[in-house]
Amino acid sequence: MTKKSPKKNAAKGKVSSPGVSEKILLKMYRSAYATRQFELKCMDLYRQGFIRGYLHPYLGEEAIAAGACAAIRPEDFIVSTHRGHGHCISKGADLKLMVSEIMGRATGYCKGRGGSMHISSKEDNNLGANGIVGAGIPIGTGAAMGIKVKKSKQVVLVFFSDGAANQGVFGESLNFAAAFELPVIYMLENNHYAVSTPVECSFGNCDLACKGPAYGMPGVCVDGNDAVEVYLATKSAAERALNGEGPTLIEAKTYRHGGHHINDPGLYMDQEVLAEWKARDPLDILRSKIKGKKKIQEIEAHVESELEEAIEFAKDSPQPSVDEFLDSIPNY
Amino acid sequence: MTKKSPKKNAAKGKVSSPGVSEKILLKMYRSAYATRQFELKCMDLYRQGFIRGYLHPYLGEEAIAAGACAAIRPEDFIVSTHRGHGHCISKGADLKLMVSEIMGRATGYCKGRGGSMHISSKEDNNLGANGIVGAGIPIGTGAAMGIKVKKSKQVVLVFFSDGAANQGVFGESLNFAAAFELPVIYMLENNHYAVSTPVECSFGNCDLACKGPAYGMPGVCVDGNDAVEVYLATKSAAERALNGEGPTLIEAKTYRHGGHHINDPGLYMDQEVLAEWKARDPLDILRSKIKGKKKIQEIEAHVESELEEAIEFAKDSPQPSVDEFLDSIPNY
Amino acid sequence: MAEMMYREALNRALFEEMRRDPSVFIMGENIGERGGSYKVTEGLIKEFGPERVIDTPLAEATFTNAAVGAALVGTRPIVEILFVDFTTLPMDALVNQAAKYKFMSGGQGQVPMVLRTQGGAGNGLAAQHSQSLEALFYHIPGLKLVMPSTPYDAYGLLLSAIRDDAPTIFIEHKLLYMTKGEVPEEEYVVPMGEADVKREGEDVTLVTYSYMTLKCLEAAELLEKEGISVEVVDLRTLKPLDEETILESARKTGRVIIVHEACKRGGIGGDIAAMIMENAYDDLDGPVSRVCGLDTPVPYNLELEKVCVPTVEDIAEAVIKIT
Amino acid sequence: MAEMMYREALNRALFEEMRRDPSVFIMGENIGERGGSYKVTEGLIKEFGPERVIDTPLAEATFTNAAVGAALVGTRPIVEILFVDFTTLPMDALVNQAAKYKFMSGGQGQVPMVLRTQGGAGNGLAAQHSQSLEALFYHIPGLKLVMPSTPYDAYGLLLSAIRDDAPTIFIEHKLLYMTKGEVPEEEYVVPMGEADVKREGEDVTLVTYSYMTLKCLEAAELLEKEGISVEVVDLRTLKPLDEETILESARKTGRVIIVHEACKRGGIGGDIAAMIMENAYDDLDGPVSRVCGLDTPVPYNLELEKVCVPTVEDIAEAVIKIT
Ligand SMILES: Cc1ncc(C[n+]2csc(CCOP(=O)(O)OP(=O)(O)O)c2C)c(N)n1
Ligand SMILES: Cc1ncc(C[n+]2csc(CCOP(=O)(O)OP(=O)(O)O)c2C)c(N)n1
Ligand SMILES: [Mg+2]
Ligand SMILES: [Mg+2]
Repeated sequence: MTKKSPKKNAAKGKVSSPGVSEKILLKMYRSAYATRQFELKCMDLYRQGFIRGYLHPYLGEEAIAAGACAAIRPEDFIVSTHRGHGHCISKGADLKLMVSEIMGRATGYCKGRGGSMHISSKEDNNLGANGIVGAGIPIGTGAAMGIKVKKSKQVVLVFFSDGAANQGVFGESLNFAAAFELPVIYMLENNHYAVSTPVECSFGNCDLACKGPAYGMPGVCVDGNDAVEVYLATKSAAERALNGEGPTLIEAKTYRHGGHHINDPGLYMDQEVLAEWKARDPLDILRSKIKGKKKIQEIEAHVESELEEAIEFAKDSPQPSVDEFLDSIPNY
Repeated sequence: MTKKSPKKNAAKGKVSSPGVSEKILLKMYRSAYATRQFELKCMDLYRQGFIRGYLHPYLGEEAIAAGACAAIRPEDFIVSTHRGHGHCISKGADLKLMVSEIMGRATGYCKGRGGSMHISSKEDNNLGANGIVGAGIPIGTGAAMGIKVKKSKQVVLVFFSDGAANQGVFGESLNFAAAFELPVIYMLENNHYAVSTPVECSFGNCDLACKGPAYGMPGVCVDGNDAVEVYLATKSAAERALNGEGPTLIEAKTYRHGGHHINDPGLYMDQEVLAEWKARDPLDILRSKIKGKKKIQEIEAHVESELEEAIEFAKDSPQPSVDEFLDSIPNY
Repeated sequence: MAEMMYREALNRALFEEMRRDPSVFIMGENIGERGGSYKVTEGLIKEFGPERVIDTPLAEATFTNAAVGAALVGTRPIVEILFVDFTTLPMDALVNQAAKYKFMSGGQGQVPMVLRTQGGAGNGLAAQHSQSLEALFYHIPGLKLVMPSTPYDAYGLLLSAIRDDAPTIFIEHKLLYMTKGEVPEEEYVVPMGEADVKREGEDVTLVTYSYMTLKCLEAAELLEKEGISVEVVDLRTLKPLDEETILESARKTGRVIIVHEACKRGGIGGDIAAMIMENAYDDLDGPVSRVCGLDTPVPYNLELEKVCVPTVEDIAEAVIKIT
Repeated sequence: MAEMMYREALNRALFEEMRRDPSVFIMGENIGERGGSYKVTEGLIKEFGPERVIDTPLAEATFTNAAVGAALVGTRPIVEILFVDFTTLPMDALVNQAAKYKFMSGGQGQVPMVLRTQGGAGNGLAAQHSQSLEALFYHIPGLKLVMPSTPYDAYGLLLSAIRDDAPTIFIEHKLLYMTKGEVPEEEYVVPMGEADVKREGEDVTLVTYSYMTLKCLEAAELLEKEGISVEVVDLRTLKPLDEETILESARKTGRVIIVHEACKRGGIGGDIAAMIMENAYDDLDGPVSRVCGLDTPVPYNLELEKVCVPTVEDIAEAVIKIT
């Protein structure tokens, strides 16, 4: 089991990492910045009444999706979670269709039927978010089994967090994937909380990466606030998978910047620890590694206008037709 | 993680083990011998048509139940499996009520409603066998939680086999018990098969004891054909549990002496390996450690007559009354 | 009499029962300091401590099975499953373990546990957080099933459920938590298996339960103005089912509509309709009909969500159609 | 036409579909070398290898969810769950994932998987291996549900199910595996959603499916001798339900009994009875009645087990009672 201390690695993050090109850094930055802005805008939209239901911001965790998705290819699959906007954006989703979906409009990815908790994007090979915590793990495992049956050269990247790692399907899936050497990467976003329950209270052993070896695969622990670390770990896991060597468990340590969902103030969180994590903002860390500061500004400006456009598009989009909906209900 | 090679330990089994009294050895022998004879008689009864449904003999695995149950007290609980006769007998069950139950008679432990796969014995604190592979693990875990709530000084000993260790509730339960430091002992009877599927095919990592530490508890591997090894490991796990130090996982390696159930010839089993294991018969190993050979004969004779009596009793027992059954169906 | 919210009535029942009986304890996700997503367990941990108010890891199958085990050794566990949609995860604990233990053991043991959960649509929570799945438990022998519609019933039935020796599924409705009603200050129990005629009427019987009771009462109010007298039978307990009260009302009015939010196909409405037909056919003026949820997953969009669930207008229309 | 056993017909369907479509594969416990507990998958591994005939670890929740994932990436997985009793374990995969994916994704994706399983009492296997749980799936929108009674239907419907793009629950009956029937040698498909009138009659309609079809046909035979002409409608597919054929028969005979082995309370019989009442009330000569399994877990003892399930005599008596 490879295990790294996140803090230590974070320190060396000042210089551009070997093996990660400026192009990749910028790509990751685009994802992370778009996610950050997307979440902030969605929280506004929620408060303005444009969004209903549950909204789980990915604020503070952006580096994980940005880094991991940059390490796989368009033809590779991801499986997402209830906190899934970052995954969706980083895998290449169209912000217009995303905002529309989260606003429940007919033009959204899921025609307004899914919402934030069920967003998926077929054209990006994003198999979707899930409202059942943990369910994505075996679904992603099965996608990898399907790939093996089809003999296509693809990888599945499964996102989930520490709470999901309490579910039985976590152990079952790791075992299943190891037994069949499936091309799957388990990206455990350890944000230290499942709603208000801290990892220390819900695990008998808080070293989550060590479950990898116990089930027959490498378990790697990285700094989840450092997109480069996540990228490199994912890259080598993807190579392993494509080489038919089987699955990898990656634990990426991070922290939510707020409560569990938009209406949760998260007062139970240790404010000191939170401040420490916020001081290590994944966007800052990534920015510090990018040489072309002008490129950063360009990306930011582009994301902002893209997002504004997306929100306009969504607001102008129609509600789904009730009649069409009623007509579409099948007889089973 | 303590890990011992079963073969190596088996070799030293010739001398009486330190810390295990002759009394305990005899007690274990009684359990193991009674189980052996019970299974052989039940197989006869099955073939004669007295028993229906599934019958999963515990032949070859007797030392595990015998050793483990000798290490706990009457007030401690056990949770059993579909292959549960050995657990039931070793925990002190009345053979009359057992045979009656397996023959479906009104006088059986469960009034003929449970049968072999659901036998339980409240007076012995045997919470019962289970037809759902793996289900006993969380039930036993919960019994330990109940004990903690009641603040009573008891231990729960949960039997299950390798197949059950594939189920999600295995990982969930270990984690749960470790997180709450529950007084529970997980006795993993690794008989190397789940029906016809060998352990090597169903696990990504065949070192099953190592799942203990991964979930936050000791993982011990013992020779399951040596009752003394099982006894000693269980004894110290029970002490740990009673001291409030939490759960232990014990992997006891063993091998079925035949197919999965009475109608399964088990042809898929490696006949050479099977012969090796049969050569290390748990009863022989235990006998070799007992000084009083005459005591052995007494026990055997006593068990045989007890069993004969039990079979007579069961055969003379009435079928459950259909009318009583119909009257007893509640309105929910 | 004090007016209190449904969720407060539940909270009070938990406090009182945990005080009365030290073998009662509760397990669930974020029910401790956080008091549960719907605040039903608020304050419990302060009084009873983390030994009896247990924030579990996110592992529904195990902590529900754990309740079975704990019940078998003499405690009375309450389990909270945040959404009835998630009871799919501990389904084995409910269907194959809790429901069957007493039977399979020939009566040697019993499983006095309560599974509290919450269902229904109405908050834009989409397909996996808006279901009404009571029919699944209704079909499994050995489980009691309670779905109260008022604070009064919620309190009295939760007391009953906790004291009952059978495993009981207790389903709350997310739109009921903030509704208010009178609750006597002294302790009382609402026995399981007794329906409550929430409104008497002569022309049509509405048989319903849980949140739809409120909709039926609203519809009855409306219909009164049109000169139609509607009786509303709130089942409160689905198992045991109070067939007597249902049949009595059916015989009186001769016209029955079953109203529930759950999908129509395979919902308990069919079962009750068939039961009424089998027992009171000659007293009926026409077929028993059903006003139920649409047979579809619940969509996220609020407008679409609305049409999936019976409205007051749907109910009133159905009544008018048969009178 | 060849005569073959039900299990052989299923086996042949699997062989043919796996030959025809390389994206079809099968997962389950001990289905490889061992050929499955009921021999339905016998020989498959020899032809298709362990890549497409996968002996899974004992983890039903994961391998069923895995089928969902595999279906989403373009394969057509078949999952075998040894007993329908164990579908409690992958219940989430079925109810919240497979059934809802197409809907929740707004039609972006679909889940063309088949879950084959087996249910029913009759072998002394007791409470956790003898259930009939189809009502659970019947209630969940998005799942198709098939329960064939003959080798002919089993083959033709399994082909349909595998080719269908909706997730399909395919429930066999343990007492049917060894029954024999004619099966044409050339490939054919039985479309889902079409009931089959297995016997025509004038006086009473029996609506049934799966193993109970055989019992109903036996009862009809007996009753013919008494001068009662019984029509037996074998639903074959429960979802989509062939309401038309049911109603046509109901209108013709005016007397309907629903017969199923599953527990009566909350079984699909109530739903069908209510549907008939709602649609053909005026054509009926009396209430639709139900002959169903007792509302109890199935006991181990064979004599007790027998009384839990409708017998030919029970069915015949019920017919005589209404004629
Ligand atoms: C099976 C299930 N149980 C409970 C919930 C309610 N719930 C939603 S999110 C959540 C916490 C999840 O924690 P984690 O997996 O760590 O994800 P995070 O929110 O930290 O991203 C819970 C308990 C759920 N949606 N599904
Ligand atoms: C949940 C579940 N899945 C499948 C089965 C069918 N089955 C009965 S015993 C068994 C094998 C169990 O293997 P293991 O846990 O190793 O126990 P052993 O038979 O070796 O004692 C299987 C698959 C079952 N009873 N329950
Ligand atoms: Mg988390
Ligand atoms: Mg085994």
